[in-house]
Amino acid sequence: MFKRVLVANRGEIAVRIVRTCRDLGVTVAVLYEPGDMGALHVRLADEAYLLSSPHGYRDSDEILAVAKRISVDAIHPGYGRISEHPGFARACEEAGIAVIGPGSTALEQVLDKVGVIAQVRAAGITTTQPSTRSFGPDESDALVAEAATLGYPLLVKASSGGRGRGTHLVREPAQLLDTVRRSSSAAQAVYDDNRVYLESVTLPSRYIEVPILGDHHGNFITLGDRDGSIQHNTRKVVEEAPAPGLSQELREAIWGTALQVARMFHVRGVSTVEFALEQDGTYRFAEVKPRVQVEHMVTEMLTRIDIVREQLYIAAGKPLSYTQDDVRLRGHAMLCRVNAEDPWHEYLPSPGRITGFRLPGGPNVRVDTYVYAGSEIPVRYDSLFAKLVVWGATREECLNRFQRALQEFQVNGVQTNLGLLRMIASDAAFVAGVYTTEFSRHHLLKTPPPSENLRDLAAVAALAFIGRTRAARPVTPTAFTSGWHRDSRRLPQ
Amino acid sequence: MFKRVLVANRGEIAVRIVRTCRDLGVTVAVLYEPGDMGALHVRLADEAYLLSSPHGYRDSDEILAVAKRISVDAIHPGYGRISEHPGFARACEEAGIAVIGPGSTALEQVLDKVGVIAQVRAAGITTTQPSTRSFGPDESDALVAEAATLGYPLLVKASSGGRGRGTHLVREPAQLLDTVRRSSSAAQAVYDDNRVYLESVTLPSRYIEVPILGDHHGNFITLGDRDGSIQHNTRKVVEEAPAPGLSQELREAIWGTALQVARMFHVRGVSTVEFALEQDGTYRFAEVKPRVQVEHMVTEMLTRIDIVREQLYIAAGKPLSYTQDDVRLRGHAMLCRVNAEDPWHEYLPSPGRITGFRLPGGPNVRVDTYVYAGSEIPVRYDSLFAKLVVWGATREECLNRFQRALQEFQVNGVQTNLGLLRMIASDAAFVAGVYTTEFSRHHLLKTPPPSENLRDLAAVAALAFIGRTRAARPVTPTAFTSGWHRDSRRLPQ
Amino acid sequence: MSKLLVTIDDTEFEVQVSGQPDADGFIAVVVNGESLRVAVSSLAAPEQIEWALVDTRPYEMIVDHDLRWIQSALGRHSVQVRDLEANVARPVSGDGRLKAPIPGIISRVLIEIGQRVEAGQPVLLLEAMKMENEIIAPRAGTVLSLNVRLGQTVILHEFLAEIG
Amino acid sequence: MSKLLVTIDDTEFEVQVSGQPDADGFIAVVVNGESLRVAVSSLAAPEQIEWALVDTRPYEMIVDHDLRWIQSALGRHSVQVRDLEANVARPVSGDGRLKAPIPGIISRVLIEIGQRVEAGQPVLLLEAMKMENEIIAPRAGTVLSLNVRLGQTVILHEFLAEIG
Repeated sequence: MFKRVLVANRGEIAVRIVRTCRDLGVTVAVLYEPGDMGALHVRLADEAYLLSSPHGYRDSDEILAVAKRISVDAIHPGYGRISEHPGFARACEEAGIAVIGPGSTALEQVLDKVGVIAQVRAAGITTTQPSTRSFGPDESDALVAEAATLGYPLLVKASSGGRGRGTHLVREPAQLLDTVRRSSSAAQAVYDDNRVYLESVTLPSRYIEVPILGDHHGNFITLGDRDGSIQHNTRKVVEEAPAPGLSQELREAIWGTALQVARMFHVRGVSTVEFALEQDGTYRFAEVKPRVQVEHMVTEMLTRIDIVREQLYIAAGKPLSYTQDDVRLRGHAMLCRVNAEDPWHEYLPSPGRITGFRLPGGPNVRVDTYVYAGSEIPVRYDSLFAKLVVWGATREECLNRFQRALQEFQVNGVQTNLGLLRMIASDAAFVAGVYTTEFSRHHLLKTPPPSENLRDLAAVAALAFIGRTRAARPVTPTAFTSGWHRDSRRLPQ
Repeated sequence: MFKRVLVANRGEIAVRIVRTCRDLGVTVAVLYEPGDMGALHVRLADEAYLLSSPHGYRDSDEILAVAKRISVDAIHPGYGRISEHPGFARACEEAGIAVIGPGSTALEQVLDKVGVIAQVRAAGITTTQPSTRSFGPDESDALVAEAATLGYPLLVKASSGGRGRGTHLVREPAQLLDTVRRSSSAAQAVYDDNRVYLESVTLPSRYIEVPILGDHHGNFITLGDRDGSIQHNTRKVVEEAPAPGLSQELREAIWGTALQVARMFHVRGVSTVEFALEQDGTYRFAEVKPRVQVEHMVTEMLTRIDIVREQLYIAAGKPLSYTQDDVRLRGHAMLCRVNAEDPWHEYLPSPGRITGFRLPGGPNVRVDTYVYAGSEIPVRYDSLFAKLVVWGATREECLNRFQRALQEFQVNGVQTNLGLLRMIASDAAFVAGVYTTEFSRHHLLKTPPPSENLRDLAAVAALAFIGRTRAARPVTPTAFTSGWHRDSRRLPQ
Repeated sequence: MSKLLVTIDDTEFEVQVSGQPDADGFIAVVVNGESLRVAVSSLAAPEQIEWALVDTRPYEMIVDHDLRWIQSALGRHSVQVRDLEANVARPVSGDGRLKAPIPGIISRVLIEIGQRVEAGQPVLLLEAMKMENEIIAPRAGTVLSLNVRLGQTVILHEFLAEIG
Repeated sequence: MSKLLVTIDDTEFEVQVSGQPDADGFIAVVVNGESLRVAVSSLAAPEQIEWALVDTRPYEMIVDHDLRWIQSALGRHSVQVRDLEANVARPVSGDGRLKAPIPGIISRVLIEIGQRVEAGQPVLLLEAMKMENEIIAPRAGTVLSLNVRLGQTVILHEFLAEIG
């Protein structure tokens, strides 16, 4: 096994990897940008190195330079840009440093998403229908023509990169070019590649994911399936495993196809093969994500397997620790992303200091986070700051616990999406397990919550008003606290 | 099932019960003393009732009066005094309110600990050797004579109550009467009964516990075993399951005996049958604890069964949800009690405001607590404020995770035993799993920790000194901050 | 004693609050003629309220800094409070001051002092958490002041510019 | 610049600290002639220090309010610091002031003003977390003042009595 591993990331995924390294007794080094000195991944590491580059965590050259200088055996890039950077993977391989990932060749292949679909389709597997090629954002006429051929609705996706960033749904021709522009500029920012492609989509459908482990010795196993249909701007918000309501026959068919795809591209380590599942039971291969995902926590809760540990073992050349028969998929798990944002205000990001923080607890509840009371959610990074996952022997038990844990989770000082997550967890379609990617959060945000207790809230509001008036008077002239915030902002979607 | 349950306790066990009630969709009412208004069990409950009695949480009459007034179906007393109060249990039964517990008759029986041992012995089971009867604290001559007959070392135990409180080890005759006095006064304070009894003990030995579930229909199952040998003043500090190093044959023999005892006294609900295990493999029945315990979290981690839920189901008259074959004991779990106390200062209690609080996370780590950053650990109650438990597929994996989670757990504002717990988790005997009740923490506290980093700590101490000097100057005259605390206190043991 | 008109979502309540907490920590509040005993975790500022107890009913809650909403376990309720005695409603919009709606970094400045702007015209871009947020002019007028420059980090509610 | 003699457990270190944090947030510290770069989470008070970074080595830590010990992940180290320049060591014991070593409730008062006490004699019982803690006289003398009464709740470090 590795003796020394460098974590090339920050936030909760860096903390997550540090934890597993420590659990394994592996020396763990981390990186930090100047403003991130006291961040949790630094506090918990064995060694911490300052990144001097202005590109910070995104500077693959400096990351590799540090790795060479301090002689680590391996680099774990988590998810995000560095984890999907074939050039970086190849440079590490040439330097004799293992990169936790599928290997540079497989990475290059699966990142060419249009090419992957073509190959998978050539193997006789049903796939989603992509455009014939990728497009630059200025190829308006070609895009409009291609979209007309594919038909609407369709997805605009970044050609590079497997993250939700840059993926947008287009329902009507009028939205196409505006969406392409947004998608392309996000892709440019995240992947340094402004090309996009189009993909035909059938609505309603479901988004089914199959996590896979593969080693250097040709062994591949699945860890069940997940349902990731509930998304916001195509980023998954809530996820559950197993995907509800699938027949065992369909489930096993999907697993089989996923294994076939993973084997086809020799995707080592942990990966996810993702499918669109239509209402008639047709499942179409969509893409391969060749890295750890936020959503893997659901799988960890079902299997009790530490997936980051398996990544390290596999990268070190060990054969899989589990056969397919060893993997026991017990019970049900649900996960959500907790973000510093205000869903009632067009998802306005809300960085800032955490003044109050209380995690839910009890049996079969887990929260992974990089924040704590008194810590800061920085302005510069992603709004995801915690992942909540719960387990139950049955879906019903799991759902009740999910609802309870969400109610218990208290964060003060920044706005969060916890209020919305609570509503999703209580929504009739989610409770019944019959939702699709058309699951709408809009009605949740617009309808006032049911409450027999408005009278009580009025009493509390009155006390808050009096307290505020008292506190506010000495410091701020009234005129200064009024008016400005109404309609004074608009967000780019 | 019950529609409405009253929780008659506070702190982490009250929070724990509230969580399960919410998971089950049962309306949960709680009680609070005036100073406990914002306590977590109150914040998370559906209804909260102020206790006006000066005896607060210990006033069984007021608890029952509230229960009747608000018409609950059941009362969950957690652990502690109210849970071991046969008069309370009987009064509830007469009022038609279910009490989560073994039933008043079984409770009365098992609380007579000398009587229980006699009955168990009569059934042909090897037991510890108690004194022939209980004694008042003033029966000095009789106690000395009885102790001489039993031989030393021996335990002094409270006649009533199953908690660690009031239990003390006596190694030599000279210590006997002083220990009896302390034990008796603790027993008086906790159980309103100052009688004690003596029990012969073989050293070294181990303390093995078998958790049991039993229903109203005569079904009894075990949930494995635990090792509770590491104790402080006979309160368990660290616990693990399964007990390390037992042969499967011995393990199953102990389970069988435990079941036999539980059946003998018709102990419904969750209970624990406890044994002293000697080095030659002789195991002696010691006592029955007829209630949920702090240590049940270890069992929950192995079995993934919510034990509080099973308590409620059983009390509602349901048959057990599990057969013995359904219970899967997978992997290994370790637990510790995290207390607000200073082990380096004779376990001085340390109530106060929590200024910093960060829980460990990652896969298979669980913390149950009633505190959070900004909350108060009150002066009036027990020093236990959190329970940490971790799970691993093997003991080694579990141990590594236990060590890591302990290192990660950060509490500021009060003193805690976390530093000591980290040392226990790294102690050679614990790591090897070959410890007994003679496991000593004293050498851990006296030896300075190993460190190649003293130089670094010196640098930090220098900065702290400078910061302190700067900060202290304007507010406090130097003379005032010095000297007084040295040797100015001594603790009753 | 205070007399307030409190609107929660679309329901109006007349609320009277008298005096200080009693020995148990409750404050007497009368809502639409009904007497309630209310305790809250902080009487200082709305955003410090984390829980409340109304008679025997506990609430976990988050209250907006500007008291525009209250969030309980079930979701977010809009709030409006009017002091019936002061007879002064909360001032309505129309002010030309721009403050930062979130902390962030000024990634583009689209106006200069003295420039004429239309209502709704983008004036600044504020970057936070990998997203750009357009700040638009709340009214037509002239840029009277501009207090930030490109690349500057601003905190929540920081005064950015004024249009008058 | 400060020159200090720092003793950690039984090992002595000569420590020089110069100036303010640099642009990266590190302070230059020389320990036994060796240069280190040190960052700590708070420069205000010892008990606010939660982490430190020494060169590339991160530490989670808790530092005693009175700087008598530092606790790192591995355990608790005793600390003594002497300012070599001020040439004033930390005052040693001998003071007759009694302060509360923990918060608690005065459960027994065993002395009265003017009474003669011996060193080591119990003077007060302080109850906390269901345990009684005996407070004993740090020296022989006369009870000069007694600032608490039976049943009183005292906070940490509260002045209880003085023996002189």
